[in-house]
Amino acid sequence: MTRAPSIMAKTVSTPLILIAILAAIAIAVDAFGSGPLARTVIEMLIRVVLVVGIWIFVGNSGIISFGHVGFMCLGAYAAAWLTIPPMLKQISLRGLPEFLLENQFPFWPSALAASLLPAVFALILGPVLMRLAGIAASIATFAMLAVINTVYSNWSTVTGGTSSVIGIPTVTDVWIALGMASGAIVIAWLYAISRSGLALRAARDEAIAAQASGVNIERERLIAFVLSAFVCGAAGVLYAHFLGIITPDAFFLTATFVALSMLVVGGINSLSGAVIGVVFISVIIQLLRWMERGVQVGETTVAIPSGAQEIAIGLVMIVILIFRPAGLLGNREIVWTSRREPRVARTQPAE
Amino acid sequence: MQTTRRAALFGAAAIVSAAMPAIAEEEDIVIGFAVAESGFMQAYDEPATQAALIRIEEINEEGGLLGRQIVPVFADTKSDRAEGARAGLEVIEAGADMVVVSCDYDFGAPAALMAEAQNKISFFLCAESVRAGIQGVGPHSFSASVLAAVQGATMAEWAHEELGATTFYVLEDTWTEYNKGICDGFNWRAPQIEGVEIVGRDTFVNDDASIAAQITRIRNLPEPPDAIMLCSMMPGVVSAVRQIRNAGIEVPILNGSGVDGSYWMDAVPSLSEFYIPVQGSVYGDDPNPAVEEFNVRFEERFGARPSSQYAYPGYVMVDLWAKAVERAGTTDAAAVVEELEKMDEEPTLFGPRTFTSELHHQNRARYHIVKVTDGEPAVVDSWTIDEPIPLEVLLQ
Amino acid sequence: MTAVLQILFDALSLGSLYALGALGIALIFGVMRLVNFAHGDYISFSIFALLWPTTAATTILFLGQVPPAVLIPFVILIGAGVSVLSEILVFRRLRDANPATLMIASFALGFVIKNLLLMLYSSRPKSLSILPGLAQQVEIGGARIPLLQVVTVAATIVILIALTAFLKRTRFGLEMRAAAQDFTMARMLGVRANRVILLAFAISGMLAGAIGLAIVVQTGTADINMGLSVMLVAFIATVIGGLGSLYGAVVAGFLIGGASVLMQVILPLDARPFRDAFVYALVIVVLLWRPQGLFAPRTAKQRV
Amino acid sequence: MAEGALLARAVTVSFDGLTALSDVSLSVPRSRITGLIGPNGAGKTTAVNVLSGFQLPSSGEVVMDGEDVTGLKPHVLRRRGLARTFQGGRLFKDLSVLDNLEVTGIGLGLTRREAARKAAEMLDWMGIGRLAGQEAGGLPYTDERRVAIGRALMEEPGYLLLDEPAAGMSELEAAELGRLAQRIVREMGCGILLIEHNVALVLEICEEVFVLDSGRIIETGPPAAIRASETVRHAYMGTAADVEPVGAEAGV
Repeated sequence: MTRAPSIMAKTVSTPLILIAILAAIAIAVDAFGSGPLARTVIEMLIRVVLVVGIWIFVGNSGIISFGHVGFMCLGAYAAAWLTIPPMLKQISLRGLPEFLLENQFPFWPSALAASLLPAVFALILGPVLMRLAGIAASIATFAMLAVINTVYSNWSTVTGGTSSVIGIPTVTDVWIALGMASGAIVIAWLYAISRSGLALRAARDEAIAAQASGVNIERERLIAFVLSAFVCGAAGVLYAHFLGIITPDAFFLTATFVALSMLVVGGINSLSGAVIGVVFISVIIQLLRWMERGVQVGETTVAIPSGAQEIAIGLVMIVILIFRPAGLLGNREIVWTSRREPRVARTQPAE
Repeated sequence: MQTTRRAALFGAAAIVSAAMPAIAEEEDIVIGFAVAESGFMQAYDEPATQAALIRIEEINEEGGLLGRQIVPVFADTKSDRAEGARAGLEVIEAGADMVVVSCDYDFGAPAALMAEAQNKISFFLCAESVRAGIQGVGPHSFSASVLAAVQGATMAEWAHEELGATTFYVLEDTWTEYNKGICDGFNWRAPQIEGVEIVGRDTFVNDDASIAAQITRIRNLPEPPDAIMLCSMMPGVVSAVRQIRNAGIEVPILNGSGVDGSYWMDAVPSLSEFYIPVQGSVYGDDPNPAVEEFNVRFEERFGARPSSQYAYPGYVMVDLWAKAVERAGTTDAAAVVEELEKMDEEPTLFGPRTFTSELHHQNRARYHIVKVTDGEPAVVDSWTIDEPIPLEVLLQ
Repeated sequence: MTAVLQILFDALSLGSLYALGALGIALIFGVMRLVNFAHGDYISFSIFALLWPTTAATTILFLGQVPPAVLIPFVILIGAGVSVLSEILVFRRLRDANPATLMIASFALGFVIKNLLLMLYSSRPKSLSILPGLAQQVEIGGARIPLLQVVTVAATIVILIALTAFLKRTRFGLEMRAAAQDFTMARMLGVRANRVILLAFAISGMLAGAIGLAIVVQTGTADINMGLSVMLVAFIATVIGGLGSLYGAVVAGFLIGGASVLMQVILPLDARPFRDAFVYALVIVVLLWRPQGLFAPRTAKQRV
Repeated sequence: MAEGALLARAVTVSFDGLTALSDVSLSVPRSRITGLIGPNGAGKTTAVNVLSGFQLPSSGEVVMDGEDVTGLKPHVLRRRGLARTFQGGRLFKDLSVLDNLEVTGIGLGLTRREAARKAAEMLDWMGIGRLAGQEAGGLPYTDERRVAIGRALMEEPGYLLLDEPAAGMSELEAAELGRLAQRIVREMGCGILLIEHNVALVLEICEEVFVLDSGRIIETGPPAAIRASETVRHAYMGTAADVEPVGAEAGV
């Protein structure tokens, strides 16, 4: 019998192309860009991690989640607990357990542990939430976000309450961010082509038929939920180590909607959509930002008024959604097609 | 950070704000403003920035600093933290000798941390958290304002001494650290005063649509308190005051400086028995006539009088920093910090200021007390707390 | 006893706001499966329309000074206007889009409205004292209740009765109810979709205006984000009440208001800052208990 | 094992005060085709839902191969060998035809590679291998039905419940479907329950037929007996006028 090429081989071009796009941007900015522009790119890459993390759950399950920025919050604070110098922690976060108060861990082990915290949280809460479907599930995830935000805003001895947590080493640079974004893309791709990913996308289309096909929807949803919590947690870790300072309100409604907007504008059902949505919106924002500063047109400088950038980005999004309701990518994956490949190759969420 | 390789591909637009009034030349002294020109924080950053510009213009008119002109450069934080850090970096790349950051600690810190990482002095425009300085940024960071806790402590002492209040009710808005700071100062000072009793406490959140339940609790006290310490800020504070007064509770309400300004008082018709600590009066009745001269100059320059006392720290900031630079004979950060830390009760237009190597903020300050009667605010007293608030209390 | 009465009124007045908000969101959701996140911005917009655009601290009343007989309808019409306009300019062009796209479009629209207000008025809260006559106390059963609370509750009841009558007695109303129950079926039965949707937007916008008024009379402040918290709670109430059930949305609005006030009363001081966490945890519990909502119409049942 | 059966014993289903099924007992033996007919609204789909775990009966039990399986979740029942199809196909329209079948393989515990191989085999067995790469959402009506049956047949279930598979088909297509059902029984030893509007088809290929009316079994027997039954004729005559109202069978 002839062996069909494996699903991995058939679909691997998608993550590779996406990573290549991000790498190209990172390299170009590193070579030619200014410091502030480099920061813009790092921020974009962190958003890629977040949005791809959200996509793992939302894109495959079809359930819009408002709660994933909450996982980012858990990850960011866990990173802070693990990496802030003990002296600072003993002043501002006195309620932490002894071993955290007295130790400071290096970045990578801490990043892993900090990303695991939201995953564990998702594993505990997930079995309850995953019983819900549709908009009830969305509301429940929003309630989860509100609970996380309220607790972190007021649990002063452990989270510092509404005040900023400071002293987080600022180690996130373009390469770490690029590495993590690539990692997130690979994880998301591996999940998408996994058994669970396929089963969950089937359930997204037709929950009832999926059950009749032997799919345990709650279980598959939970797997996606936990995995996406892990990746969103990693986005939180990156963010904490990027700014060096975090507050609970950085992980609330604005962040949630910005992330969801990028996802929807890119195309909610495809991994490529998640990544391209972030890149596209980030680029538009940067262009508008330059226009706010003024663009030299011949002899005169033309500038749009301060604050017009936000209005413009909203309008751009509306226009895109009107003309491409399924997002820029229209739920397709970017693939490298060679003629010999059979059409069946597509096992990513399809058009 | 890549600070040298720039511009080839992405154009010069990325480097320096176009809002910059003049191109800084080699010999100029540059003050970089990484503050909000749009978004939520804009309304809070703008007045203090304008006041700072007035002081800069004064110095330039008088021949400059160390014989050089001061040139301000700007980058918009867009009221966003990540943008704030980027704005900080931008003004530093534009050659800032000192970086001015957003009024609020949370929004200003990212830019201040950028400055700190490059050993530049940063000044918070009007942050009132102890973290706005050494504790939250590093040894090169200062705040131009006074700690929120001092406001709470001032109100506790003054209300007891001058209003004869002995029973207090504390209503805390848990929305921000500033609010909590006022209450922390009050909670530290009030119990130390002989005979003072806190008869009740409650919390709310700034954006609560209604605080009816909290008010019901106050009204159900066996005796009305002598005063209510209200630790809150805009916009929720207006709503809270209005609801308290509409509920028929007429006892004195004590506040932090955040409610200064008469612009909101239409919301509570014939507001009375309302007390605010201020660094200087915007109402034309400051005991120091120079303050009123400043108000007039401000109006001439920007078309309106300062709307609240929060313009003043901007003026104080440039004033103190320029003095320190003059004394050090250089803009070099280490030398200027050293001079700033030598300042002990350094007189300014808005009261004396002190910096030490432990604290780059005011844990004791002279406050004017503004009393609102029938919607008319007026300075009725001045008060300085007995002793500075200890650092341990502030850091709690 | 008077304490209980007072708490009851506190709960009712907060619940009124949520109920009106939930109704506004449920109406739109019913006819086009849109979770309208711009609703909160309609609320702010209808109030800011009373003010002259200025970024200065002092409020300049634009139409705020006119007598209540003009002011109230004006605000409500502005709410209806911005809502109808958003349907015509944005949502009509997204008829076939999926719910996620619709929702994000509404969010983007809200973002535009909000930032437009920010640019015109700055973020500084604007104070305005309209309908000052409501700032008094009345005595009911020994409890002294702020008149405003009484008026808010009464106005809510009047609005609800009027809307019920409209939905039950008029042809428009019948069409809307049919559409909310089963839009596809209603279309097949000859309901003209665009007209019904437009009407739903108009009523929803009017409710936003009414909420704006209630908030501004209560707080004396117009703030860019003034509609946000009401909108979020209303959104939750819509789901808890049972999507497609207007009646359920209203009841759930009152229930959440009640729960919030009750939490504030019974929680010990140290736990009070965590009030919202308790309220939202309760929301999750209710959803698990009745995933289709408390008053789900039968059509909402999953079909096999 | 081939001699087992799927049984409903005294099943009653009522919701919101409405009784959809009342004391219904029926049996679906292996290696045979059993029919379930009845006028619109008789409760046929509810019966399938009860058997396949989508509807919890108010009382009574479902027994599979001698074991009580009442209340088990649909996916668990599928893993135990009870497959079904749906009115209107319910294919995973965003997935390819091959993936549609693959999902069942995965649901039953296969690896993706394994499931894909078996899915391809199944498509070939059904004679629709050419559809493998097509998107399920764009299939014509009859192909859609075939794919749905193929999806249900993955890993050779013990029982297959077909919910109105011939609806909307021409005489010719229905006959072909009948032959497919007979082939499934012959080659897989599967027990089929065929729920149909097309009474002629049922009477032609079933060995035993249950007639449901207003939630009750009103007649049971071989096709000949059903054909002769007065009760059945009466039940059908009463509603014969409305042969195929749109969507009437959808809800209950």
